[in-house]
Amino acid sequence: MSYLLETVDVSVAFGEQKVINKVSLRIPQQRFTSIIGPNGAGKTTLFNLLSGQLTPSQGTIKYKGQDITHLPPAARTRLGIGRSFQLTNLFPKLTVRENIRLAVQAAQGVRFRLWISEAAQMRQAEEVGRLLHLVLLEKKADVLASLLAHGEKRKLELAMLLGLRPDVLLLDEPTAGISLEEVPAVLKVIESIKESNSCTIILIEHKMDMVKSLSDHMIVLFHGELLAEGTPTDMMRNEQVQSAYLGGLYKHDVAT
Amino acid sequence: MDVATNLLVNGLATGTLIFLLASGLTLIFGLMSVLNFAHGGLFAWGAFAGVWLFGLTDSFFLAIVGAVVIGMLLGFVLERVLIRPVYGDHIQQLLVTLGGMLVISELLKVFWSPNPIRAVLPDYLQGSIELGDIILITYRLFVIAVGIVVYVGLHLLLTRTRLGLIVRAGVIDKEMVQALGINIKQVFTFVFLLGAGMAALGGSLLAPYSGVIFAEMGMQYAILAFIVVIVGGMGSVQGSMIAALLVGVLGSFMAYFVPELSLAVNMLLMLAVLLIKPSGLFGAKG
Amino acid sequence: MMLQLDQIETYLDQFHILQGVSLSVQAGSITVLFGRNGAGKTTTLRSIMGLAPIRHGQIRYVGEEIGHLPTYSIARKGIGYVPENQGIFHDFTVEETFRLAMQKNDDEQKEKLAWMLDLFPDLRHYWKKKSGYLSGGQKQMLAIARAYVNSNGLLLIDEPSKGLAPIMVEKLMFHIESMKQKTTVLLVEQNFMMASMIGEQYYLMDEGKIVRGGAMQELKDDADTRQKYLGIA
Amino acid sequence: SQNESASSSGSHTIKVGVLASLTGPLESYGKQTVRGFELGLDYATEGKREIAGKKIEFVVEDTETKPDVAVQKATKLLETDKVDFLVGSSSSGDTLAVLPLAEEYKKIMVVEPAVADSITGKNWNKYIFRTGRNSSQDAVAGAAAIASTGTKIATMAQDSAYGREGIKAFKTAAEKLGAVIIEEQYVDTNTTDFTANIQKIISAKPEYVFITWAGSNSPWKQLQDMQVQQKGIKVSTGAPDIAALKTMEAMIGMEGFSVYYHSLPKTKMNEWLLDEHKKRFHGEIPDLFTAGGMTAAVSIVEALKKTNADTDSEKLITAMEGMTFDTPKGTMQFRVEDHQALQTLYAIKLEKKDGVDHPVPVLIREMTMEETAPPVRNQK
Amino acid sequence: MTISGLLNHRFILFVFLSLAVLPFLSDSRSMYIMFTQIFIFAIFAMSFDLLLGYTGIVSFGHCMFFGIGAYSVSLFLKNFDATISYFLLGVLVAIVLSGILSYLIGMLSLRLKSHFYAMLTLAISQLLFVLAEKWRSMTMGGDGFTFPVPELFRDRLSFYYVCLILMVILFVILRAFTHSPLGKVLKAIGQNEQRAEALGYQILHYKVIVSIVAGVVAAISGGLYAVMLRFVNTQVFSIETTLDALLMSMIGGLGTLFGSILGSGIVELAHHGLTELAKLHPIFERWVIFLGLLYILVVLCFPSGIVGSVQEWREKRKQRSMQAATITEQVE
Ligand SMILES: Nc1ncnc2c1ncn2[C@@H]1O[C@H](COP(=O)(O)OP(=O)(O)OP(=O)(O)O)[C@@H](O)[C@H]1O
Ligand SMILES: Nc1ncnc2c1ncn2[C@@H]1O[C@H](COP(=O)(O)OP(=O)(O)OP(=O)(O)O)[C@@H](O)[C@H]1O
Ligand SMILES: [Mg+2]
Ligand SMILES: [Mg+2]
Repeated sequence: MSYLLETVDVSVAFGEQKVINKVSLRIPQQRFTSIIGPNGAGKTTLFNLLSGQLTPSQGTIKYKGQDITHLPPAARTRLGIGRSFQLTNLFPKLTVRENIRLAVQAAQGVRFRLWISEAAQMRQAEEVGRLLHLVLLEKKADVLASLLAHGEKRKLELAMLLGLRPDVLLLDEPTAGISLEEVPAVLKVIESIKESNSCTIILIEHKMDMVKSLSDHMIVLFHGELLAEGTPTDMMRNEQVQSAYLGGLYKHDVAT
Repeated sequence: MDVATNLLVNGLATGTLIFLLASGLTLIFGLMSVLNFAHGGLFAWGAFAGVWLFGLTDSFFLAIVGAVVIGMLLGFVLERVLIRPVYGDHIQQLLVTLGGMLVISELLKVFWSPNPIRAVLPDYLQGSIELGDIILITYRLFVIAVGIVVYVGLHLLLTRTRLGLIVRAGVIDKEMVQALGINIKQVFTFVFLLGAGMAALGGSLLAPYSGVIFAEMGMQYAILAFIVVIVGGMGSVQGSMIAALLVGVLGSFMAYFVPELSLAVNMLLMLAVLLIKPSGLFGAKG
Repeated sequence: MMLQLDQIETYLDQFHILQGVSLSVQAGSITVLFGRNGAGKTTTLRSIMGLAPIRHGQIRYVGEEIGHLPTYSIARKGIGYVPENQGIFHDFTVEETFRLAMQKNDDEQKEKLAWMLDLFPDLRHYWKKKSGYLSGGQKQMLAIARAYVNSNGLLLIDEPSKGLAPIMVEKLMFHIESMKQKTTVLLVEQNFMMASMIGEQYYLMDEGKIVRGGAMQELKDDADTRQKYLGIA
Repeated sequence: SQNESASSSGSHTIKVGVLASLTGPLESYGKQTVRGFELGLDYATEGKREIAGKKIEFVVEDTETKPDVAVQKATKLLETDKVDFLVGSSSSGDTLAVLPLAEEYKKIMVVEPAVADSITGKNWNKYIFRTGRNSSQDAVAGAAAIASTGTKIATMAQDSAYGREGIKAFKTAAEKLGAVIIEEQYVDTNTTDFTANIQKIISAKPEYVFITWAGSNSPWKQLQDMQVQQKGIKVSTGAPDIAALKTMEAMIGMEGFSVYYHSLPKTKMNEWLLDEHKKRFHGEIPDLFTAGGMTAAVSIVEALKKTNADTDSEKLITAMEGMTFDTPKGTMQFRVEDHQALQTLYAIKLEKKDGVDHPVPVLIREMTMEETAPPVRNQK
Repeated sequence: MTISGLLNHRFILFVFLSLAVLPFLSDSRSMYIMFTQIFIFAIFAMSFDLLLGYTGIVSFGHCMFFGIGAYSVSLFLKNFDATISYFLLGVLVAIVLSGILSYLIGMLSLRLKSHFYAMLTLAISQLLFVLAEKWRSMTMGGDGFTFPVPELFRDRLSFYYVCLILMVILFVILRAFTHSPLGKVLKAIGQNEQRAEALGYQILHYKVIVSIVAGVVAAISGGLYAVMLRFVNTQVFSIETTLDALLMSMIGGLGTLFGSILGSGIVELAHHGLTELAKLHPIFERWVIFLGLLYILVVLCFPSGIVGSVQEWREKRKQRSMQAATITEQVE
């Protein structure tokens, strides 16, 4: 069968340190994949490779069968690969609304145009409104992004990503710093995307319960290498994974 | 051959002088990343103060020290009144220091008349030594000596102490540095004073070099100093030194062998560096 | 009382963010500050550090009023701060970061550092690496270690578990707990499970005010409150 | 603008607009011109400041040595003050920028002290008269001062329009006198270190090095440092204003030329200038361009006397073409072809005089206006 | 975005209208010239604002385009014939030249970080300065040269209107440009390149586009400037020229376009006023000092320029009312 996203023996090294070492992944359409692994395992770096912030020192990356190893980030985004950043990354002096609008505009393919129809503007506005609602930021719609609290920024980050209507969503710890009380809401957002089957999601997360409930498939990175992959339950049981990543806290999960 | 040696020696001397002019900017622009367009004004003040004080005290040493002090005082005012409100904002620094530049270089005329003024030397620095056909101008040797001292001093200050670290950190994240118990404002003021003082030193040494000083002298050398800092690599003392020497030597050889190009040489040098290694010869980040 | 906030009010430009926050932290204890996004937790810590100056109210640290001191002298009194955004000096190496952080660089600090490096071996491993290149979690470790080495009384930590792998969270909890003999901790945390295990006191913030506070055990028992403000049963 | 000039010529005051750099690098030049002009007016009208019953006034404007400002100010003078004459300006750039206005408004402009040849050359128009000497005259004088058959001369100048023009003219003049130019050095306008250029001159082993220089970062100190004179190379240049002379200690003994120094001309008018200047400006002596300013004023008054205070430009032009008039430097004449005032220049030697804080240009001989006459470069 | 939509700001309309009727109130040509110069520099400053204010590109060499415009127009009018058509030809050539130049520079170097790019442009503009100095046969070097101008422009009044109209047109065009979807992206790039790229916008393309537009507009202003003076010399390539644009756009308020117009006016008028004062009272002989102080005061009092600060102030008020609203909401 053909895979949506595929890496063949990709490696990256910074100096002598091999951060990603011969990693081969195959991500089929519509499957929810999570990547876990200790801090510094190379998860974000892997994302950087997929989204084009980095190019691998060896190996190839295929998207819908096409070799994208050397495409710049912008080009990949236009192919439908959207990614969120682990450390919030916004347009500080624009309002929340404007931030999202830019993503929506990009999704509409309005780039070098000097003029767009009222209708198109309307559509943009609607879409923006929808997203604002989705991530619970309506109240802050006209606040400058720089003035948001951390968690609020995380949500805005997510909204912008969704605004891009990507085929593949790369989520790098989307709920880091989002308050417990609101995590479920964000989860719902992600679930709803999952349900809608509109796109394939790859998630980096350290919140195990969340990962477990969401993912169909789980990939464990360790020191830049593929330690194991499989269904969440298998992974949770996996001895290595427990010792290297989960630690004692999740022992009881194994039992149940 | 002797011609070449001559050009080399004098080029090196000019280079060292340029380094002295640029060293202050290496701190203020290179390290603190303050776009200080008033820097040229500090040169000019150093020059005028030096000449004036030498006239009064007729001790060259006192004159230079005095010039440095005056430069620092001026720097203090600049930092407190102009720079402090606009740290971290290049655009505003630009505007505010441009204003400052106008004010201080016009004030020169108020104090010392708009006419060019002759800058003299004490006898023991007059004249020149001749080795065969090679003419070594005493004063230039003196300048080289001072340059080396300043270089070493600055280098030690930035490597042996935490000062360099603190300033760099302060530029990245002021709040965090303060949260580590460091009075960053004080440190910045200090470093700016140091930079201003060195600018004044450069100016006061520049004066006898060309023998005449004038209120407008600042700007042109300021640009040269900026070039040196960029070419050498932001905040790198070695960088500035090498770049300055390069400018000096290149300048004197160009003027001799390809005079047509000499006016453009500095700009070409900077152009080349920026296109090949934007971070400069000794720049940290690529 | 190690730290006592008394009706502090903080404005961020014209916005009235903290509207009379009072809380107190006992020496050698761990106090946790909960609250939803935008509640004002970070602003509270920033106010204590003098980074978000207070308009009204008092902040007393070991009996001394520090509410109107500049940040650096507050820090010099021995309060360590781990900001929410980690406050990493990106083009500093790990080593440089500590060189900067360790003013006194005396044995005590050296020993503290050694301990931190045992706790976070990655830091030792990447000693000469630019901290900007560290992984998200590694940055978090760096920030905590940096704050710890130059504090002596109180640590303010803003969401430390954020972005840490479970095993790291576990270790971190263990160590924060074991820090207790050495320092006092005021912790802002979203990870209830972790926080509730190590914290003795808790405060609950909402809309810039303290809405609950007391012994952690009460909160553990009080499901409704948890439900209301933390959305967890 | 026709009727305006008519109206003003009908009115009872004659107005002169003086353009000069009163700020910026040429400040002192500008101020000299202005002082001189004022004195000249009083001298020529015996202090009455009126001619044939018409009052004569003047308005000063600062060009800041910026062409655009010069144009603004000139227009203001022509429009708002409705001046009948323009005088100025301190820099060639400013002056050139103003020339077309003189033509547009059909007003006489007396150029002083800007030197660019093109003012009375390519860019000349019939309303332009120049009392100041031009680069070529400097050059011719410079040549006359040192050049004779077989003299080996090297030249050094700034690599600017001024420098190049000056040397070009000097070369022709000097070669006409049989000298040979064996080396030409052009220094960039903003260099500190002239070693290379001086080096070349030394290795060319000339008898003289002739220097054309304007502006402040001067080479004298370095010429001395490099012991040019000890190597038997005589330096020659034009004596500048007093402020700049002060910076020429090193050049004592130099032979060259001078446009004006108060002790050079032996004329009544110059004595009056000296005394009056001291009187009015607390003891200061007139400087390089003070005489020029005075000359400009005198020339205007003389012209008006001839037209009997009629300010119609056409009449004035006919009056002024070929007009001879007395100046602090003796008689001058506006050449018919290009309206350049032919004038005496001085071959001098710089000497130390005790009690004087600058090297003093001492007269060797006067160079007559015929001798220093520059080539005609305009097409009329 | 319709034209009327663009000029909905009453104040802006008012300013333009009063400038249009000004000549009916006074017939002083020196005033015409002063305002003409204000308009010309306003255009120049707007082009600079496009770079700095919107896209965050710092250029210390913007004068290069101004100079190209000035020289190419001057040379055409001098060497051929003083007719409108040659003027237009000159402008056209200038536009093409600066278009190409800015394209090359952009492609070559817009990857450079802020002040590195600034210094690079400085270098290039200085090289052009040197060229103008040395190519005497063509430019007459530093002294420069005068040239005749077309009838229409010789009359100060008609030239006043030519420049005013051009300024307004360019203002409207540029405003439309900055409010267009493309313009929005520029603003985003100005704040966070990496993020904009991650959204799928190719930074370099945008930067090149904007610097071409800016270059072309600057060239036009340069051409007008030369015509106004009927004279050109190397000063058009001097750093001061760039700094003027910088000052004007910053004093007025970066990223507002109209600020540049205001700034140009303020700088010119302040300059004019001070030089007039200099005649009245000796303490103003050193009026440059006061000019410097003015610049300083503007930054300290209006950190984001005059127009900018006014906008922020409005913004603040809006936010405050919003905050109030939300709070009451919560109370209920
Ligand atoms: N640009 C870089 N230069 C040098 N080293 C780098 C660079 N980027 C990442 N690294 C190193 O690569 C390793 C993996 O980093 P990465 O950010 O992928 O970790 P991660 O799996 O995302 O960890 P976390 O869960 O904490 O985010 C880390 O040890 C980091 O120090
Ligand atoms: N500089 C500022 N100007 C105006 N409002 C601000 C500013 N900084 C933060 N705010 C607002 O103040 C409120 C409290 O912010 P704070 O960062 O303290 O929340 P928090 O409790 O830390 O939230 P989180 O859990 O997301 O970090 C938020 O609503 C935020 O939007
Ligand atoms: Mg990561
Ligand atoms: Mg927070």
